[in-house]
Amino acid sequence: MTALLDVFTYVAVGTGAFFFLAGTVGLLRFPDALTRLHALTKADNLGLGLVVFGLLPQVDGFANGLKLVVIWLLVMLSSADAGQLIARAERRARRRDD
Amino acid sequence: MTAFLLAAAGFVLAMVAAGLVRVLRGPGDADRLMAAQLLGSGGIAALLLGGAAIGDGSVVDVSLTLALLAAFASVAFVKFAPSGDSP
Amino acid sequence: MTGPTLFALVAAALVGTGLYGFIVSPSPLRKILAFNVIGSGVFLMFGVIARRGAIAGIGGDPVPQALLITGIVVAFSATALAITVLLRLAEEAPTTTLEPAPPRGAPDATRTTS
Amino acid sequence: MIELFYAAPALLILALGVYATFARDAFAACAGYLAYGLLLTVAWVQLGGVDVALTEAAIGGGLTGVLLVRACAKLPAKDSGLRADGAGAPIRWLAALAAIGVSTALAYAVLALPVPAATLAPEALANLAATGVGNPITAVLLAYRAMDTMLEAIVLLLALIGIWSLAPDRAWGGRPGPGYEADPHGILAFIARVLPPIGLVVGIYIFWVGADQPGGKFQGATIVAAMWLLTMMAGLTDAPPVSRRLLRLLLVSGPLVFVAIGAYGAFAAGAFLGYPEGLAKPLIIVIEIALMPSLALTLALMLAGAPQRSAAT
Repeated sequence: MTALLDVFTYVAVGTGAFFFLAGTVGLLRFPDALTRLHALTKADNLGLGLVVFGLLPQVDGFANGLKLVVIWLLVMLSSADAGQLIARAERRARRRDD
Repeated sequence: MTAFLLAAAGFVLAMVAAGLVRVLRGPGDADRLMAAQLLGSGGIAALLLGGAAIGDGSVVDVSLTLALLAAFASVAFVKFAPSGDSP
Repeated sequence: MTGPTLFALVAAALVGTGLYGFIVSPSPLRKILAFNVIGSGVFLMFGVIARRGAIAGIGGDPVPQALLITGIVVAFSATALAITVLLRLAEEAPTTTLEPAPPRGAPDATRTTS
Repeated sequence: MIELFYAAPALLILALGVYATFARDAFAACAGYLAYGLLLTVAWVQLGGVDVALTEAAIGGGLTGVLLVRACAKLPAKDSGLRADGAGAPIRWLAALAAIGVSTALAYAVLALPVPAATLAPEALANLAATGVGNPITAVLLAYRAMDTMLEAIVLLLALIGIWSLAPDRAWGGRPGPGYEADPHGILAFIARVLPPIGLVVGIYIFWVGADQPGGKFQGATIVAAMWLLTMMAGLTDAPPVSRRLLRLLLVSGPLVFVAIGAYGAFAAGAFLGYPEGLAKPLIIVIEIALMPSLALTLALMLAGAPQRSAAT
């Protein structure tokens, strides 16, 4: 059972790390701010989400697991909001430039 | 397991470091904000991985604080950014 | 090289960086920022010293660590006061930069050259 | 890879410190400083200072970053940008020389530190049982070196008085800040409604676990202060007029309780801030509970700044 959970951790954390890679590559390579924002939210939500998911079997106690999930939810909440706010600021800036 | 978790933390930090090039280069304020955002979630992920690796449960509390304050800071940064809402 | 030693060298470099920026920057806001960089360099160095005092079962010497917490909070309050002074100055004065004003005796000369 | 975990933050911190100091654009420098604070948090965990990491996460990155970016927004760009012609060449050379000299001396001093390192950790742990708290850092802050913490609370209060005293005459006793407005159905208002309840719980939790685990009143109070400021920025609440009596009472109550317990110690335990045997833990908890709201208010109002509007508005 423990070995199975460890495999789960390896896979989930590894996939999460991959999404951080994807987010960074997108942030660096995509052509404009709005597409870069798209790449960033993948790293935020999926990358951190999978890392949290993978760590769940490794923490002891229900409270610590709950805290991990709360962290993920908080980051999703704030990144979704910040993403909207950043996109709106970008749109305003573009309208001003036109 | 410990080595794997530490390596994963190091990898995420390295990714974040690469993403920071956006903070340095810009060109727009939006890009700088995004890179700071990526650093927030990447930093939290690295802390969680490192904390699990060294077996220190209280690192989770640091991540929790970081998640809240990063949310506050990113909202404030967008609000006060030159291209954002006028304060 | 061990991790703490690397951090100590980085801290020493940060103090130097901040000091240089603090002296040459003409903008008070940037001086405050540079001062915070100096401060965090000092804190980091003190943190390395705390780490060196670690014994079994405890991550570092708690006395310097407690002083660090006090230091970070006091540095914040000093920064907040400095920023408020700066913002008030900006309300009253046409500019807040500390660049030397043009020589008083020859205002016309500077005007024609610019 | 494991070395990377240690080396990456150290080098990144250096790069961001340099960037925050030398970036042309002031807003970029502030964004760099925010990132810098986040990375310092990671560094503190690696250096075994989880309590310090909490403080850095809350204050160093969060509050200071917001303070700087708010100043950035209010100052004209030409005042805060860096220009190549800022200082003359001789001054630059002298400054560079001074900076390199200081850095070299510090690096030398650190490398020459004695081995084994001097430490007070065994003493701190040996007397931990007498204080009744489980976190040695809390024991240092509130028992061994309680005087520092008391003076710190007073320093914060003095800084706030200094900030308030910068108000123009017409606004004296009025409300700090410009009175932010935002769309009441917008995203800012949404997050300012959802986040603060969670933040309040987390803040009080961090405060409460401080007795036995990393955490404490400063960190908890900072989280609570940030949540209050968030509702202010979204226009949901307004900063109170600084002349309000209840506000002033709350601000001084924490330090006053601290001083009063110190004086009681002088009478009951033979030394100012000494705790009578067996009463240490309850008295520490009373001080912490009294300080928490005072600190949260002080930190939030420091960030709100000098009063700008008369109390009537």
